[in-house]
Amino acid sequence: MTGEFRKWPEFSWLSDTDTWKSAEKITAGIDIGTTSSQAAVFADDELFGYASIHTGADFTLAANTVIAKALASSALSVGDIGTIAATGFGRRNVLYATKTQDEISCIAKGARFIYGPAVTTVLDMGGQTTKAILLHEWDRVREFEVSDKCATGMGRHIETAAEILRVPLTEMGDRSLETENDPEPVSTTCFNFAYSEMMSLFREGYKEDMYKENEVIASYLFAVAWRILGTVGKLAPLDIGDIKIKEVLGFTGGLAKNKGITKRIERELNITAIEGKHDPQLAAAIGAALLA
Amino acid sequence: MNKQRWETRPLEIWGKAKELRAQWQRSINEAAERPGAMLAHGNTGEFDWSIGFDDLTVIEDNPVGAMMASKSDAFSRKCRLASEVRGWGREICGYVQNCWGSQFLGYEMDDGAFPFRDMSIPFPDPCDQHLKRGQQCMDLSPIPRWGADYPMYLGPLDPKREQAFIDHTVYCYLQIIDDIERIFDHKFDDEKMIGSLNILPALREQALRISRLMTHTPAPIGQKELYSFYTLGLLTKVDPKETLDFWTSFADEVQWRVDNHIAAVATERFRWMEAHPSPWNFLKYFRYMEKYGAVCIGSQYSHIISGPIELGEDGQFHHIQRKKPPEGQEIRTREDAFRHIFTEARGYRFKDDEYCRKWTITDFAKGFHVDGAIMPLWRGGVGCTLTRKEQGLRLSEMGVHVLHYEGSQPGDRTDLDERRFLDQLDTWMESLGLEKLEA
Amino acid sequence: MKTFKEILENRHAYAKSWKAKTGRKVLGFYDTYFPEEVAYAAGLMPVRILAEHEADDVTDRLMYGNCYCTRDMLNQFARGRYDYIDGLVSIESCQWWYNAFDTTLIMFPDLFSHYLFTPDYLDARTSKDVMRSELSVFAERLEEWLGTKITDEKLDDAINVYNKNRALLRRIYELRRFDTPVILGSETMEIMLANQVMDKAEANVMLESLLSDIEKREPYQDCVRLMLLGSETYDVSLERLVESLGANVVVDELDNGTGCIANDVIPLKDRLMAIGLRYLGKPHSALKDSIWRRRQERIFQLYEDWQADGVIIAKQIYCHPHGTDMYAVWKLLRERNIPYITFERDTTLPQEETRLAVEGLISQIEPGRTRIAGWSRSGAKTG
Amino acid sequence: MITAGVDVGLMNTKIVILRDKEVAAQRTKQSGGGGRGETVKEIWQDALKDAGIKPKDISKVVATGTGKKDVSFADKTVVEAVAAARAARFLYPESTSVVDAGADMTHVVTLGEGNTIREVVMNQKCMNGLGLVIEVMADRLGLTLDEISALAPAQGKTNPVNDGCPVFAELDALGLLNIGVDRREVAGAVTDAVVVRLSSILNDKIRPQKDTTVFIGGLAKNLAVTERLKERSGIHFLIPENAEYGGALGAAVIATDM
Repeated sequence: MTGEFRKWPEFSWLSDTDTWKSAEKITAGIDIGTTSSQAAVFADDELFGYASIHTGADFTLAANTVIAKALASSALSVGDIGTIAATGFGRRNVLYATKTQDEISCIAKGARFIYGPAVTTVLDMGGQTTKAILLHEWDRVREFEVSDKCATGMGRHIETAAEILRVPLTEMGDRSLETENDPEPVSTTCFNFAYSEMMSLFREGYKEDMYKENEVIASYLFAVAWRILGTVGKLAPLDIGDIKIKEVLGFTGGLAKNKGITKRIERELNITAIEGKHDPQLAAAIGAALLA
Repeated sequence: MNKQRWETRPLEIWGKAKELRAQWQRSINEAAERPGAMLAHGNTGEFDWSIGFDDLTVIEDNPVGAMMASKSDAFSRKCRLASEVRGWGREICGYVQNCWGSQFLGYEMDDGAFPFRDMSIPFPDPCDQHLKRGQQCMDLSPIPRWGADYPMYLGPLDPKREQAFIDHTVYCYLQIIDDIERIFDHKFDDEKMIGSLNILPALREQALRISRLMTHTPAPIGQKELYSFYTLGLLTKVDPKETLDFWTSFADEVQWRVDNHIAAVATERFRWMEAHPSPWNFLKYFRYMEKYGAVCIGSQYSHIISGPIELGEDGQFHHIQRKKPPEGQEIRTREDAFRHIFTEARGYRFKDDEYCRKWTITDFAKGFHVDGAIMPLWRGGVGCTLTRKEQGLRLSEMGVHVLHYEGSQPGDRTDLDERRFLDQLDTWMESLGLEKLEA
Repeated sequence: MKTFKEILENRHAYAKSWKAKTGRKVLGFYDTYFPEEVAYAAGLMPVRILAEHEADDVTDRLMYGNCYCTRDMLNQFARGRYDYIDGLVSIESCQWWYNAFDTTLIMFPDLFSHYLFTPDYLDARTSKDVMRSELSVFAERLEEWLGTKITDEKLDDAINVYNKNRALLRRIYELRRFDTPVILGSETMEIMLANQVMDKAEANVMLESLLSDIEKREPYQDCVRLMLLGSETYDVSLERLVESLGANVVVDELDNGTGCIANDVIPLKDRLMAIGLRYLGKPHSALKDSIWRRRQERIFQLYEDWQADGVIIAKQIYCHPHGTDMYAVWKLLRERNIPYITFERDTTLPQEETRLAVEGLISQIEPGRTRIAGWSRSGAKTG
Repeated sequence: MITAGVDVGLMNTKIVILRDKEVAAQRTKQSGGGGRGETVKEIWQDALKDAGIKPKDISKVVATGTGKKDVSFADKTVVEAVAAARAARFLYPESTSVVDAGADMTHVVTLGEGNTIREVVMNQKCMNGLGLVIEVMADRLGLTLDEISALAPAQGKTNPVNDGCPVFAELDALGLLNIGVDRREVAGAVTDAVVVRLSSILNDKIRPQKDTTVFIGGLAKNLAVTERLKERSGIHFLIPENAEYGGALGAAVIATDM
């Protein structure tokens, strides 16, 4: 395993103004996930800077790096930030945080910031956990569902799958959509079964006419999408009928950028998710900053 | 290497079987539409309710779920998702999830409306999931529902315990009949029911003939044929007389095949048994094994149509008759009839329940002269998986080569890694020094 | 050993020293439907087999698909943790338990064993007759094994001890109904678990002194009150996690919680019938609630009586009784607008994953409430 | 006589060329996914070059491993268990069983008389990819496989991770990292879980004998695994020098029979 295929681009942004100097309130939200870490800094409820990095093996290091990246060349330092809220799997490692905040509230708040007040169903798909949140028109959580234990580590396992397949992670989604018909998904029970079955698809030998690699990826990502449907479908299902969710749907989390997953979920739910104004991976960090 | 080639030819009884099956399907479809007809969830293994109640059709969720699994992966997957999001665990049997998932969706595979059941008749079985599955059809509409037990214990037959169990079961069944008469205004036909008591034993007699014939080398028919026919006796006794005739001519044909050395697999050189079929959409593993000259002679599951059987000292299978109803006692009332049924049933339950399963399997392996056994392990379905590993060890000890593979359940392909399974079959065969005789 | 917690943590040592002290035998059992009174009357100490976690490389040989609890029960027997058990009894209940029981007997064929059929259909007219018949068969087997007679006096004594035990435990649960309870969820569950592996007469003495102590305690502050449902639990890690987030589990609907203390044996001339009726009348477990869905209404009643704010459903992975019963629980909770979360447990409780869900639930109930990890703030004792 | 064995595993392809039953060359390279067939050809060329021979010099090529059907130049394919069995008997004529554990499946083969096999146990799906579990964990923790191999057995009570399921094990491992447990200790806990699983496979049917059991495959090179497994199971494994080439060697030996 070389680690070259599972890479996804880190990113950061910084406002070119210096509004923070006159701001009454500067807040930051730090989301330390198992796979990626994000930071978002707000000056008077206006986005000032953000960053997203790989978490790696050291959560504390990730927490320190991500805020440094978000503040980048600005003169703003951690000490200038009034409140810093930490969230996510590794939140206890954000030693400079002034408070902690639960993930569900952060994602809900962040999704409203990214997608506007219209969004009612938020589907957050991260490295570790999938969360489906039903929101009231004001930002209060009406109901939420968290993926079960067998489904944990979805994002991380897709990284592993990329490594085994030797296909760059960032290409998987698009390539999976290049197949004509979606093949039956591999096992949806857990990701260990899923990628072992995915690799089994190559057992009969790789031949152009038999298993196009794209179909294998499609079969795998379909299983991932199907598993996520099991989580989002639990938000108030009907007594009788197909799975329906309350429109409008917004995706957040790192997997929101994988079209192979989002398109399949949209297809099965017969719904089109809305476009946001910011990177969906930032939702929890933004929410934490806004709640700080 | 065995160069022997036996003659093979298709079964002639096939046409008749298809006809009977279609007839059963029609009867269910009609039952839903006929005025005054009642549709019940339940099972007809020991006692077919429609014999006493003309207008009552009993459907079990197992065959419904199995049919879905064999016909459409996509639809049954959708059904399972529908039940999962409503709170069903993923460890639940695929048959149940398919059938009741379809109820949650409100439609069936062909887009027709799901036929809601009018009542739920108990489904006693040692498997825990049978116990609770009758609840699903009453959750969406408050239909009548009854209970019953599957009493069991360990150790030798104990007349005192037996008596309480039989009284209990008979009472539960009589209560159901009383209630159906009261609620649905249908009269139960005692005479017809008493008159039908000999049908099941007669059917079992014919089926036992087939089981015995299958101990021959070459095996006259294989597991696949057994599966195709066994629902015709167990679940679909539309016309008991006709079913019996069918099984009689079936047994006759098998006898003819044995006499003329007609084989199920031309190159038979390895005989194997199994515990359960793979998911129903993947029965091609039988064909795959034939490439190695391997024939499946059945399973306890498919030979159950013969009723409870055990290997006698003569090396032949016999019905277990540990507890026979007293001879000469006249059966006058429905209570007598039920007592008769359950007394007889109690006798053999000890041979097919989970307690004995791991012991009787060695009898089975010996009687059918098997070289190997496939013991699937299901993640969903308690009753199907309980003691499988122990059975494997026991068979292993007696020199039978055992292969375990994993999946969810025959009604659920989720966890069956098809290619890995075929790979395991290759490993199994090649490690025994057998190579494919054909590509 | 002074506290229930210590007894729970050293339960094997407790049982061994009890045996040494009394010279009597210990009988292992699995499910709370097991009529302990009869065994107690025969002079045995019934000890419930509890799962814990130990590295397991033996059960795969014999089991597949089991929940972790039943695997671990077999694992513990295989590793000799239960070497002091003289007999083992199983009842008609979950098949995985049956599997653990049956397979243990293959490993230890010389153990005294009995299978007692408690009807799954609890409410038929003839259910009580089956139960009565099974109890007398069981009593006879015990008499034969131990060479004693189970007299009516001994049964009366057992009934009294067990009724008293249940009444004392109900008092503890009653204390949790207050807005500012004097006892936490984790402490209660420790008592419940320890009680199941103890001599009940001794437990009663301890419970009485404990009750007089805790009623004098400073109460805990008011906080989010949660109810716990689901598969049987064998440790208090979940309750502790909830407490660390500033909430409290105030009531449960577990077979080894309220389910086993809700009703008493009502004395009748026919003692065995009286005991049988108590077990038939016990709140239905998820598995045995197989007809008219009584369990859900009971859940709601407990929820209201204990003024819970939300529900945690913790199911064991591969626990099929709860896998089939969950539908109706979810439906009820949803219809009555009760916030709830569901998650699956296995050998280990993943702290952060579980924390995420529980914290989400707490914040759904009380949005905007700032929390600092630890009981110190919202759960601190007043004064 | 020159023969070759090609073992196409989940992560790596291994090739062994035998000249008169002596290893003339051996090669390994990472391979995976749909492009596996091409990678196999590349490494085949490299191995030929190492041995200083041309394809026509080779009398037979036998392929094994999960990707055996991707070896376009193979004369025959054999299943992994058969290749492992032959390798064990070739290396240690007195051996009675062989454990083959790599990135993908684990096989425990009980050997019979001569080249026959008494029993094969394949791992259950929940224990699939034990080698992969360690690779993924190493990648995650930023440790090399050599560093994991060099881990000393844990002293005293440590934080265990779930030993029933690799997904849960990973989850628990992350939980340990989160509370600041040293990453070597985390790696040790995951290794322990893998060892418990391996031990469980050893216990599955016929238990391998103490002194005559061969251990091959990628995991056999990991000292942390083999030492801990030895301690847990009491089996003193016979581990060949180039254990990861076991499958390829067995295939090459089989080719000499053809």
